[in-house]
Amino acid sequence: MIGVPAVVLLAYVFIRGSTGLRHYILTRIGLTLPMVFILATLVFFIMRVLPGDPVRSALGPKGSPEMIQQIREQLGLNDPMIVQYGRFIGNMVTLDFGNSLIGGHRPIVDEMSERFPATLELVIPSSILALLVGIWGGTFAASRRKRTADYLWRIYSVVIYSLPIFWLGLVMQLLFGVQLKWLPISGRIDPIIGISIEHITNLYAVDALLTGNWPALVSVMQHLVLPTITLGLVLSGVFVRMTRINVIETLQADYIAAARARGIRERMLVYGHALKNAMIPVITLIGLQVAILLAGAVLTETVFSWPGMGRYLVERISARDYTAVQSVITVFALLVALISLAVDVIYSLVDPRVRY
Amino acid sequence: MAEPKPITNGVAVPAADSDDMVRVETLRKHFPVQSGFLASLVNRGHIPAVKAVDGVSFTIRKGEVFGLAGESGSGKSTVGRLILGLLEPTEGRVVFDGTDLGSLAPEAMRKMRSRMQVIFQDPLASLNPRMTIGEAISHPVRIHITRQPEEGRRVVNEILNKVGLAPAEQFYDKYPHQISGGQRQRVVIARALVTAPDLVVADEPIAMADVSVRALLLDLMMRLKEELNLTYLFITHDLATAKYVCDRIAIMYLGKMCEVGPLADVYEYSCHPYTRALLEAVPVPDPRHRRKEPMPAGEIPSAINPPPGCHFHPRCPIARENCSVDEPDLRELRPGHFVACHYAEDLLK
Amino acid sequence: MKSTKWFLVTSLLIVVSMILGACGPAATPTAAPPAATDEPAVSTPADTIIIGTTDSIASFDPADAYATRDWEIIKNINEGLLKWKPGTSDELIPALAADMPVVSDDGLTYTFTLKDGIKFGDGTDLTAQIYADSINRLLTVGPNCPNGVAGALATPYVESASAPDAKTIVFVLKQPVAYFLQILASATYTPANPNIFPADECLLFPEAPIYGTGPWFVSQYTANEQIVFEPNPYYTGDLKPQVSRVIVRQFADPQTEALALQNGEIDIAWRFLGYELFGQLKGAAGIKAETIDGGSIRYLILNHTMAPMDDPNVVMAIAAAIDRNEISDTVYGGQVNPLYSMVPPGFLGASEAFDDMYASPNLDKAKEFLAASGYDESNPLQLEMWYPPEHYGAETAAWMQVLEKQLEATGAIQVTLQSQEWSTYVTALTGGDSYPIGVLGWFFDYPDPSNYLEPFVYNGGQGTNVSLDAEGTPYGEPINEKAQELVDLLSQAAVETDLTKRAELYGQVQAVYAELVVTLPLFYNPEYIVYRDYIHGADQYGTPETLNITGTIEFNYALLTKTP
Amino acid sequence: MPADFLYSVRNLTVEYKTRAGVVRAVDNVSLDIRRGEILGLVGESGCGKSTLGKALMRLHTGPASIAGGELWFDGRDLMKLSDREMPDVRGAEIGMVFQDPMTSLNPVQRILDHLTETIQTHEPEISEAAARARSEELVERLGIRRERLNEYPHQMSGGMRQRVMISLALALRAKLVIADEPTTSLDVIVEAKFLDLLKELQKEFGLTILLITHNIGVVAEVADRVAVMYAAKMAEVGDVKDVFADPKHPYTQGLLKSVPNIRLDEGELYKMEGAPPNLLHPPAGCRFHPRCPFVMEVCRTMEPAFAPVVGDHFASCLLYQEAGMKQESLHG
Repeated sequence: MIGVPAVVLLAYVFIRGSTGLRHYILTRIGLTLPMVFILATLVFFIMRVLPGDPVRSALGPKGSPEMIQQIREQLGLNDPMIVQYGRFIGNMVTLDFGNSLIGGHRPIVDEMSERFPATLELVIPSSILALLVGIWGGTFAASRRKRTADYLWRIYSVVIYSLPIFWLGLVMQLLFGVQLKWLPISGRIDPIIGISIEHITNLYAVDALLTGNWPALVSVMQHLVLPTITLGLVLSGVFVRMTRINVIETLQADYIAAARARGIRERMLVYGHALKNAMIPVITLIGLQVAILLAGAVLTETVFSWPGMGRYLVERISARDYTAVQSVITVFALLVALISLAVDVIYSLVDPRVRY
Repeated sequence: MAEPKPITNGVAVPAADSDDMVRVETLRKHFPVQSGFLASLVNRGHIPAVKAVDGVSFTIRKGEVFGLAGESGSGKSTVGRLILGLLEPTEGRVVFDGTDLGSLAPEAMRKMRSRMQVIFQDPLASLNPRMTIGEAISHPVRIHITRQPEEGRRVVNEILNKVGLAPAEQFYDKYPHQISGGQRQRVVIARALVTAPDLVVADEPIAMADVSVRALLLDLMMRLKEELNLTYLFITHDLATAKYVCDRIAIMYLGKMCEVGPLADVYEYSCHPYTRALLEAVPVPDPRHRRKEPMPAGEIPSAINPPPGCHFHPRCPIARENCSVDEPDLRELRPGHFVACHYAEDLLK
Repeated sequence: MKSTKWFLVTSLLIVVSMILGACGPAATPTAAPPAATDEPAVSTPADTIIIGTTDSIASFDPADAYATRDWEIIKNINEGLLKWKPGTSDELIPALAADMPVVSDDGLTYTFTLKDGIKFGDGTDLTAQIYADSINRLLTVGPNCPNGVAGALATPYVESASAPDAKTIVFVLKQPVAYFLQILASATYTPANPNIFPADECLLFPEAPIYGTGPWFVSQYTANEQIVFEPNPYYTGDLKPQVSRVIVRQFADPQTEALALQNGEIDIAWRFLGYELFGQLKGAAGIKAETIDGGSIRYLILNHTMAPMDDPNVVMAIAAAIDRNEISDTVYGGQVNPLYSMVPPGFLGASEAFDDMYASPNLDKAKEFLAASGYDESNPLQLEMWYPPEHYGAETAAWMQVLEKQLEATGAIQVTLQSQEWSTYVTALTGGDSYPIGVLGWFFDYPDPSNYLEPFVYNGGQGTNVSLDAEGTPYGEPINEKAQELVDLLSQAAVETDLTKRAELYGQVQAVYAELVVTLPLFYNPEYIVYRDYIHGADQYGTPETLNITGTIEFNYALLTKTP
Repeated sequence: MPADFLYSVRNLTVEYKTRAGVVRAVDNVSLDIRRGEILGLVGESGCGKSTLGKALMRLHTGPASIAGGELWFDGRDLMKLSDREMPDVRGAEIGMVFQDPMTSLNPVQRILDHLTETIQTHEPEISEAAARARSEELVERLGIRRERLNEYPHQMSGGMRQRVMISLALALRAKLVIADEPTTSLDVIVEAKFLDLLKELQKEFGLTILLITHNIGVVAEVADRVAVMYAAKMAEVGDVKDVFADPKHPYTQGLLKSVPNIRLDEGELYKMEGAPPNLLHPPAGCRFHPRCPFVMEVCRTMEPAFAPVVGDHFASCLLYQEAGMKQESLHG
């Protein structure tokens, strides 16, 4: 489920790619694992250094000392730190992340498999929207450099980037929901249609497609519109700026002048030659944006009551749900490593100068 | 070590001599193509490497201008950096005025550095754009000469005047972008010479300068050599310019030395087909003497997998069968004139 | 170039389909035309009521659940032997029991008779044996469950339960408990369906459908999203569901919940909207907003074993200096009620002991107390006050500042306000040796005055420490004579079965409590409920014009009707 | 325009807008390029020779613009073409080879795509396969194996890349190829081979080549005629043998003498004093006067005309224009 596209891409490249590339992928994976291990260890200890305690904070004023002791005992929080650490690492290795320390004490794997698809379902179309708007807008602005369209896009990128997500989301909700009454403003799907959805991948759009549940698909799309636009637009600001700068820089390259000297038309120079080259640094940025994307997702998920991963992490950090936080961060780290590897591989596919 | 002593790979190691400023002994520098901790673990034993310098020996005598010429990729600049101690040799050693640089502790090496200076090709790249000319030159002065500001300023002004940036006061507070390219290269020369070094490695020092300025810069360098009693290692791809400054010259091809000797000998009686081609290729500024001879086929191969035997054999007009097998030694064909070619005698005729 | 084209085409497809989705036919069959301005964008079908909440469910298991939200849900799927009469918080009526119980003279044995024909929603007969097994499961399995309600509400009181015949259930208590029936009416004592909940372990999240003995069963739930209730076909009680489906949707943020109500995505916005959003929604077109008196109180924890709180003069000075009305008026627009005893009005024996004793605000008296301990303007008392910035609503900081001003008005106290994020805050405060004074909230487990007093007097991990832990004493070692008196009175009241005597005892308890200033009650919060005007309460328990929610005790969805 | 001129530049002025002011990088320059010749355009950096080369194709963008002049190419004034018509001339009728073949090829485009794109831009009716066939034929003629068409620029050596650049310039059988410092980044042997190639192409296709370079030796090696620029002005134009044998302009005289010659056994190089002027504030009169060894009083105020000295040998120097002035030859 997690990072499926990246895994598919890597698997494909691994099978079809050159020995060098295969070697490179293995090397990178080999380097990733110890990195994730170190990170997981750090998170383990940092969480325990933080003041506050999962049991106390869940019970609030209600827990008697005996009760707290009993629950701590059950959760293994009274074991020596090293025993807890060993158990944590053991769990990681078997990809069984253990149980949450708060609320229902559900298996983290269950909780993540509900939350992660929600985030993916939000983040994927948002990224696509951000990329479409960002790349097209940036390129268009670059091709109209120092003309009105350029200034408008630059203003757009600054304004949109500095807009707080919760504010933009609220405006969207008020405008397209409460005022214009076009769209729903909360949740992933209409609650009643939601009853009919079969939970296969937990990506509702995919599940609806797989089961041919068209009303559900329509509902999912309707619910996606506002959060996607909110997150996508906010993210697009950076892409507009990055693309614009890179396209402008590329347009000044010698090979563009050389192509112009061959009579290649301006449109082709911009969209055919400059854009493809400018995309190379932008692709790197996309990889780096993953963290920002997740941060943006936290806010978007909150505003639109989207039961995703970002909110989950925030909730669990404040509740000191050690196992949940450790697991989520480990999974995030793996995901970021995976995506950055995928980005590097894409990089090598786009840029023929990069070969492994 | 009084006698020339052949070593395994067939490169003669010159005898030690107190007149030697620099002695380079079977120097090698291989740059691994892949790097990284894990990659080196995985590839242990057979890491592909660029053999930038692959067994080079020569001496630079005190007070001479020793030219090092070759095309890009021949390894000439790498030799310069190895001599300066900017790179660690993979093999072999560099002896500077009797001291093996490899044996020096970092502090001793730092001291030794003040005795050798470098002038690079691009003056704009070698000057900090946010540092005035006076500051740029004061820097080595403070490290190696004096910490007193007044004294330091006097020393800087003196060298500025010496390199023709007069009146010095007028240039002291200027930034690199405020002066012309030729003047910038003079600043670089001044900075190199202010510590009164023994050896100056000039790596294509005039390649970026305009034609009308080149002669002035060369003249300046030669004048300062006499005044300050310098030794030059003059690295260049321009054999025409080398002719005007070098006492001896070495020609490199793919990390190896083809030919070395007194400049006049090498130019007049070049005994290596590559040297010949190189000399022939230099365009002559005279339309009455246009070149007729064809150039060697192909281009310089990769230094990762150089051809076996004589590296030049695939392009050589006189190559015979054994050239692709036997690597020619550098041998003394005429007094002081060494050539690495099995059939050099044929060219002597 | 080709791959770029494909990328463009696919992404365009996605965007286009999203736009089509947005413009396509509305999701629900009874969608209102978007023309009328007062009509919400989305409207829920006539036979379905959707309730929004920001609270999440932690357990469906009666032997484990210990959160208000969990109890609300369990009480909608399950009925116990007794229940609160809807719309009241002081009248218990039989539910599964045919009648009120027979109590033995020693107050240790309670005998119930089951109604005829009670079935779980899946058709299983509820026998007395199943009920007794369920209670014994609570006693044995319960203590090992993560949310651990049993340790609080079962094991301290009940020795065992048994079923002498198919209709009779007998509870044997460990000691007489005056408020046992109040406890018994909680979700904890409802029967667990043996086909769903295993006998030997707790099961927090059984697979839907979850059938109980109540008016509804959970036909489906999606974690973090929604719980779907449908009428229990075998329910024979009087709380007949009025609609064919109730959906409880979970929101991440009360702001979104409020907007969703305005947008018509939900019919009712329930816990926890908060004072500010309630104010915003009140008066909006097509929306009704009500407050419900609640049992949720705010009070200050005073750590009696820590300087300067170990000085009785200091705590009494604080009690005398504060002005509860000012908090209500300036921060809550008069929506919260001042609280002059830990026991809120309406509960048995509730008094206004703090008002009687200190008549606060009374600055002169406060100055006297402070002077007695040598604090005056030249030597002011340095006081560090702590609060969590978010946990009790964003208004907390505002009224903490009001308190700061009030205390400093004595001229002999200098307050330093400190805030700390909840998890750290609550751990430090209840640990009892880090913060001298801090704010907390409390909501009862069972509606009885004892639940508002005992936890703070006996060392319940509150950080008050008037009765320290000690070997061999069930209630700890009181720190002084007054504390000893308090402990004695409380334990007496706990077993007194005569209501008048009991009320009298609690009156005395509250007086001593106020004198000691064990904790300092500030105000009690109403609950806020906002709903669309086509939602009504059932008329069988009063006027249909309001929802008849006794939010303090239970919110039964069967009371709701929907008439457009 | 006379028929044997392929390209005639008349009074061309190109200006750059900079923060400090307007710089005339090419200042009222006229030049004829004859059909089938190799014309060497030499000068030091900043003299305006590259700007002139770009202006011939109206390639300037951004801060640079053609401020005036006529560009007669093959019978029509390119200045009169619209911005939409210019691309049809570029690549198809005039080809250009740039200094750095590494940066002049699109790094993410295969060599083949460079060629077919160029061909298909100008001749849209040509099929992919036909364009490919034509490209293969062309590059093989230029000494590149056809398999290498599938490579990316970075996979080729500098010399090969420069051949690719030539093939791009010739893909549509351009009449004129402007080669801007084509050998500067090449090693001498590669440079020599590239120059051989240029000469072959000139002979075989009757190609006209404007060879812009700072390397006097290169001009001497291949050019038929030579034009010398100094400080945005044309200093001297003439047959290469005439100019090298008997340079008229003192700048050309100094320049030729300061070039190291590997053949001649001469002692020292001529050292020209001073540096080229800052074009923001060019000197009044003759721009070379501050460095000129034969400077006369009149040179400081009067701008020389660009006029014939002997036959087709032009120079802009007052030594030949002031009545009664005798030329003091530096030769001999």
